[in-house]
Amino acid sequence: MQSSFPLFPQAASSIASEVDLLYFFILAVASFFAVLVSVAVVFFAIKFRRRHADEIGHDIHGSIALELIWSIIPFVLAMVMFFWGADLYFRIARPPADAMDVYVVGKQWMWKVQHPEGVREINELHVPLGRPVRITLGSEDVLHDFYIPAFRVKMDAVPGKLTTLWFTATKTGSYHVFCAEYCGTQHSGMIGQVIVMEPHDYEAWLAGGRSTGTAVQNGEKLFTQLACITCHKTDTSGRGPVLTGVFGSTVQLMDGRQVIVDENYLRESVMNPQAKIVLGYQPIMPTFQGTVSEENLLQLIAYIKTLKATTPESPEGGQ
Amino acid sequence: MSHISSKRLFYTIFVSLIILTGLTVFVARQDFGAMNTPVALAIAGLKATLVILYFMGVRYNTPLTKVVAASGFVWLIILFGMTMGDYLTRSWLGFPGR
Amino acid sequence: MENPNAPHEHHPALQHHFHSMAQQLEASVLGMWVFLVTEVMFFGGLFMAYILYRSLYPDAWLAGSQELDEFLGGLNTVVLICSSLTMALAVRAAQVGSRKGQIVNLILTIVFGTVFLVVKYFEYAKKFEHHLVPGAHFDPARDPAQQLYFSLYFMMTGVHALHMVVGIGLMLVMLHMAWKGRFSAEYFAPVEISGLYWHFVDIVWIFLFPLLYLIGKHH
Amino acid sequence: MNHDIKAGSYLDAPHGIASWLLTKDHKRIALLYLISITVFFIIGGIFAAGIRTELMTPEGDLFTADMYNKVFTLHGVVMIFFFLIPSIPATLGNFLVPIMCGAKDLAFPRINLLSWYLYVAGASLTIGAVALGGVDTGWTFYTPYSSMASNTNVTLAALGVFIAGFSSILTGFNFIVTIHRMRAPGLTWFRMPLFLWAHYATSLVMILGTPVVAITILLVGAERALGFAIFDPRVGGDPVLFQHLFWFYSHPAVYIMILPAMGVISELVAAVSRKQIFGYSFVAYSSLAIAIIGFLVWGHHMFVSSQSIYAGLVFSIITMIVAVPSAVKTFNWTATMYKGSITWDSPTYWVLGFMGLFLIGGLTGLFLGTMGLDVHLHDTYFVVAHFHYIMVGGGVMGFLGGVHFWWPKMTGRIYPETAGKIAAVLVFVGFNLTFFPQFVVGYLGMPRRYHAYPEEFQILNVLSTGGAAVLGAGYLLILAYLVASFFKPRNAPANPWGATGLEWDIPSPPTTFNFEHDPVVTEDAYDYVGRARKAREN
Ligand code: HEA
Ligand code: HEA
Ligand code: HEC
Ligand code: CUA
Ligand SMILES: [Cu+2]
Repeated sequence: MQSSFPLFPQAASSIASEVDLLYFFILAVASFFAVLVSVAVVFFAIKFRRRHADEIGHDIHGSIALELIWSIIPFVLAMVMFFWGADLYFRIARPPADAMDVYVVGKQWMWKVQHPEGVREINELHVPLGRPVRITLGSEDVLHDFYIPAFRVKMDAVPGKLTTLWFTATKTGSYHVFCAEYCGTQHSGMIGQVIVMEPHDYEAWLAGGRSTGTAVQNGEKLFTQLACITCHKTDTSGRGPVLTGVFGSTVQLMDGRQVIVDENYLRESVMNPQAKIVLGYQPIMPTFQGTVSEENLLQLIAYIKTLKATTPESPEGGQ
Repeated sequence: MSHISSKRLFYTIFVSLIILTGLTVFVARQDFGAMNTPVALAIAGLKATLVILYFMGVRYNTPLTKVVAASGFVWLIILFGMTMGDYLTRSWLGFPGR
Repeated sequence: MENPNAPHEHHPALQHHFHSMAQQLEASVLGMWVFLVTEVMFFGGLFMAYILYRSLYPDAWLAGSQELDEFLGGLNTVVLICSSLTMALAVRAAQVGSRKGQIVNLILTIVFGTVFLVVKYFEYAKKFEHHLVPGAHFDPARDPAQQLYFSLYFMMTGVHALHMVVGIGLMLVMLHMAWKGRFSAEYFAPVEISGLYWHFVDIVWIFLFPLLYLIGKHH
Repeated sequence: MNHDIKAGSYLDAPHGIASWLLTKDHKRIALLYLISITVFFIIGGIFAAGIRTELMTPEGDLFTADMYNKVFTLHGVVMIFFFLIPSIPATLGNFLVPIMCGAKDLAFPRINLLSWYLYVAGASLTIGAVALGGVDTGWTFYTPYSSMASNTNVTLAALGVFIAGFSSILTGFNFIVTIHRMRAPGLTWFRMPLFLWAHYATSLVMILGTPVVAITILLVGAERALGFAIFDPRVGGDPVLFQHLFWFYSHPAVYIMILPAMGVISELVAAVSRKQIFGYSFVAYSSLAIAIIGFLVWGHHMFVSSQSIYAGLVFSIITMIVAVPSAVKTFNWTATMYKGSITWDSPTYWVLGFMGLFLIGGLTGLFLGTMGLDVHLHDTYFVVAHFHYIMVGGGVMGFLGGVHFWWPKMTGRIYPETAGKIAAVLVFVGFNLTFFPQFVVGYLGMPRRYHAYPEEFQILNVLSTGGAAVLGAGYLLILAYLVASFFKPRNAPANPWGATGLEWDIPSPPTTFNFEHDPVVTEDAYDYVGRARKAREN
C-alpha cells in the first residue's frame, strides 16, 4: 500500500509507466526553461542594476535571428510533446480485442459495478492481474468521472450515452477510485477501490460472490419482461426488426443515413427510439426512458450483443 | 459614410428581397434531396448580403467596417466548424465515447 | 481616416472628447458594427445548437417544422423587409435633411415592427393551444426530440422578438428626435446606427424563416 | 514638486457623491471599478480562506459537503467574473487607454459608466444568490447538473454572470473604437505602447467570445425556469454541447485575464530597465496571435468528456501552438532586461514575481495540453495549481505590479517603498507555498472540488493552507499601505519612475480632460535613448 506521505503515485497498470515517462520528459523541458528564464532575469536585474539616477539602458531594438530561434525551438519541443501525447492517448483509448468486459454505472453518489459473470458490487471493483479490462460506463443522472490514479486512466460517465475505458493492472493491491467530475453534494464521497487480485484469487472471489445471473442472462430476462420480444422476434414476423446479428452491422435508416450499430446506437434505440428509424419500419417502438435503468440497459445491450450466430445463450457476454 | 444612396437603389434592393423571399418559399416545395438546406441557406445568404451591402451601406464604407462586419461570420464558422468537427468524427475509433 | 485634424466645427451635438463631427460619426458607426458582431455571436450560440440537433434528429425537425405556419412566417418576412426599406429611407431622409421624410418613414418602420410582433403573438398562442411548448405540457404522443426543436424555436424567435421590442423603443426615441428636428446633414449618427441595428434584426429573421418554417415543405 | 493639491485634478473637480456616481470621466470610472473589484477580491479571498481551512484535515469538518461546494463555486465565480476579468482592463485599462491614445476620454463615456452599473447589477444578483443560500455548480456550470440536478439558486447567479458579461462586452467595445478612432496625431499603430496592443487583443476576445457564454447561460436559465430542453439527455439533448459552448468563451477568457497583465508587464519591463522593449513588433503581434489562435483550442478542457479523439487531436495541437507566442513574449521581456538600467524599486519585484510564476503556470499548461497526460491530470489539483499559477501568479501579480507602478499617477500619492517590497516578497513566497504542493498532490491523483480526501494527501494540503495564510497576509499588507497613502499629502511627481509614455507627461493626478493641449506624438514607444539625446541637446 501507499506510504502515509507519498510524493509520487504508484504505477499499477501497463499504461502508467508510459504516462510517467512523458511526464518526466515534459518536466525536464519545463524545468529547463523555468530555470533558464528565472536565472537570466535575476542575473540581469543584478548585473545591470541602475548605477545613477539618470542612467538609461543600451540602444537595443531586437534581433530577427533571436526571435526565430526562440519561436522555433519551443515550437519543435511543443510538437514533440503533442505527438508523443497523442500517440499515448490512442493507446489509452483503444482497448485490446481480448479485453474482458465490466459494466459500471455512476449514480449520485456511488459506482455500481457489474461483472459479466453476474457478480455485482458497489464502490468496489475486483479485477484479475494482467488481464485487460474494458469498462463500459454509463450514468443515471449527471456527469461523473471514473478515475483510477494508480492506473492513470479516467473517463467521464455521461448521461445519455455510454463511454469506455480500459486498463491492464500490473500490481496486486487495492487502489483508489475517485469520481473526478463534479456531481453534487457527495462528489467527494463517490470514491471506492479497485482490488487487483491474482487470477486464481479472482476466480475464487467470483465463485464466492452472490451472482444474480450473468449480465447476458439478465438481459435476456429483461428482453422478455419488457415485452421487447413481442416485436423483436427471431424471424421477420415481428413488428420490429430482427435483432440477431445486428451488433456491428450497418443499418439503413429511413432518412437515408446509415449507421454502424455500436453500444451507443443500441442505447439510443431503446431510450430514444424515434431518433433513428430503421428503413422499412414504423416509428412505433415506445421509449423506455424512465422504465429501464442504466444498469438494466447495459444488460439488455450485453444480451443483444450476443445475438450473433446460433447460440444466443453463450455466457461469456461480449468477448 | 456620408455616402447617400439613391431612393431608386433602395427600391431595387427591396424588390429583389421580396422576389428572393418568394423564391425561398417556392424552392422549399421542390425536392433537391441533400441540397434542400444549402439552397435555402444560399438564398438567405444572398438576401443578407444585399441588406448588409446596401441598406447598411457597407459597400460604401471603410475597409475597417468591412473587416468588422465579416469577422462575426468568420468567428461563427470557427464555432460551428470545430464543434461539428467533434460530433462528425465521434465513434470513428469504434469504441463508445471515444 | 484616422484622427482627422479638422478644426472644431462646434456643432451643438459634438461631444467634448471628439475633434470633429466626422470623427464622432465614424466612432459611433464603428461602435455599432462592433456591437453587431457581438450580436452575431450571441445568436451564434443558438444556431450552433440548432445545427447540431438538426443533424442528429432530422425527423424531429421535419415534424416540428410542419407545425409552424408557413404563411404567417412568410408574411412576417415581407413585413420585416418593408420595415428595412422604410428604415433605409429614414436614414436617407436624415442625410438629406428632410424632416418630413424622417418622420413618415420612422412611423412606418414602427408600424411594420408592431405588425410583426402581433403576428408573432398569434403564432405563439397557437403553439400553446397545440401543446407544443416544451416542458410539462408538451404533447406526450410526440417524439421527445421534438422538444429540442420547439425549445430552440422559442429561444430563437423569442430572443429575436425581444430585439424587435428594443428596436421599436429605439425608433420611438429617433422619432422624438426627428420631430424636434435634431437631425441634419451634419448630424444623423443616431438614426444611422439605430438603422444598422434594425437591419441586423431583419437579417436574423431572414435566416430564421427558412431554417424554422420551410424544412420539408416538399413533403 | 511641493504643491499640495493640484488645481483641476480629476479627483477634485466636481465634488460630491453624485458627481462620482454619475461621472462620465474614464478616470473616475476606473476608480469606481478599482474599489468594486477590491471588494470582490476580498470576498473571493474569504471564500478561498474557507476552502483552505476546510482542507487542512482530510475529513470534512468545517463545512457540510453542500456548504463546501457552494464555497468553491462562489470563490471561482467571484474571482473570475467579478474580479479577474474586469481587474486590469476596467481599472488600469479604463484609466490609461484614453491617456495613452492621447484622447480626452473613451469614445463612449456614457456606455463606460453603464458598463460599471451593469457590473454592479450583475455582482449584486450573484451576491443575492449567495444570500438566498448560494450556488453549487462550480464556476463551469456544467449541465445537466446545473440545469436539472442542482436545487440551488443557479438561475439567479447565472443571470448575474450574464449581466456582468455585458459589462465586459461594453468595455471591450469601447476600447476597440477608442484605439481605432481616437489616437492622437502621429500615434501610429507601431508607436502605440504595448499596453494598448494588449488591450486591443483583449477587447477582441471580449466582444467575440462573451456573447456566446451569455446565450449559453441563458439557455441553462431557460431550462431551469421554463422547463425547456436544450441539454437534457432524456429527450436526446447533449450535455457535452454545453461544454463546447461554455469553453468557446471560457478558454479565450483566460486570455482576457492574462493579456492585460502581459501588457502591464511589457510597460513595466521597459520602464524599470529604461530601455526600448526588445522585439517590439513581435511582442505586439504575439498579443493578437494569442487572442486569435486562442479561439481554436477550447476542446483541451474536454479530452475525457467523450469528445471525439480526432477533435481532441486538433485542439491539442493548436494548444501547443498557442504556447509559442507566450514563449516569444517571455523571451523578449528577458532580453529587454539585458544591458538595461534596472532599478530595484517595488515595481521590479512584481515584474520578477510575475515572470517566475507565469512561467511555471504556462509551462504546466503544456502538461495539460498533451492529450495522453491530461487523461491523468484532468480535474485534479494539478489543474488547480496550473491555473492559480497563471491567474494569481500571472494575472494578479501583473495587476498589483500595474497598481504599484501607476498608483502615483492615479492618486497623486506615494506609498512606502519598503512596505511594497516586503509585500511583494510575502506574496511570492506565500504563493509558492500555497500552490506548489498542489502540483504534487495533483499528480498523486487528488481530484478537485473535494470536500474530504484520503489521509495520505494531508501533509501537502496543510502546507498549502499555511502558504495561503502568508499569501493572505501579503495581500492585506498591500491593502493597508495603499489605503493609508490616501491620508498622506498628494505629492507624487508627474513622472516618478523617469518613464516614457504620454501618461507621464501630464500631472499626477491628471486633470479632468487629461491634456491641456492635444498631444502630437513624434517618437516611438519606450524611446529612452531618443529622450536622453533630446535632454542632452536642450
Ligand atoms: C489566465 C488564465 C490562463 C492562461 C493564460 C492559461 C494558459 C494555458 N493553459 Fe490553462 N487553464 C486555466 C487558465 C489559464 N490557462 C484555467 C482557469 C483552467 C481550468 C478551468 C477549469 O476547469 O475550471 C485551465 C485549464 C487548462 C487545461 C485543461 C485541463 C483540464 O481540465 O484537463 C489545459 C489543457 O490543455 C490548459 C492549457 C493551457 C496552455 C497550454 C496555456 C498556454 O497559453 C500557456 C503558454 C505559456 C507558456 C508555455 C510559458 C512561456 C513559454 C516558455 C518559457 C518557453 C517554453 C515553451 C515551450 C517549450 C513550448 N489549461
Ligand atoms: C482570479 C482567480 C482566482 C484567485 C485570485 C484565486 C485565489 C485563491 N484560490 Fe482559487 N480558484 C479559482 C480562481 C482563483 N482563485 C477558480 C476559478 C477555482 C475553481 C472553482 C471551481 O472549481 O469551480 C478556484 C479553486 C480553488 C481551489 C480548489 C477548490 C476545490 O477544487 O475544491 C483552491 C484550493 O486551495 C483555491 C485556493 C485559492 C487560494 C488559497 C487563493 C489565494 O490567492 C487567495 C488569497 C486571499 C486570501 C487568503 C484572503 C485575504 C486574507 C485573509 C482574509 C487572511 C486570513 C487567511 C487565512 C487564515 C488563510 N482556489
Ligand atoms: C411496439 C413494438 C416494439 C417494442 C415493444 C420494442 N421494439 Fe424495438 N423496435 C421496434 C420497431 C418498429 C423498430 C424499428 C423502427 C425504429 O428504429 O424505431 C425497433 C428497433 C429496435 C432496435 C434497432 C434495431 C436495428 O436494426 O437498428 C433495437 C436495438 C431495439 N428496437 C431494441 C428493443 C428493445 C431492447 C426493446 C425492449 C426493451 C424493444 N426494442 C421493444 C418495435 C418495438
Ligand atoms: Cu460523481 Cu463526482
Ligand atoms: Cu483552456
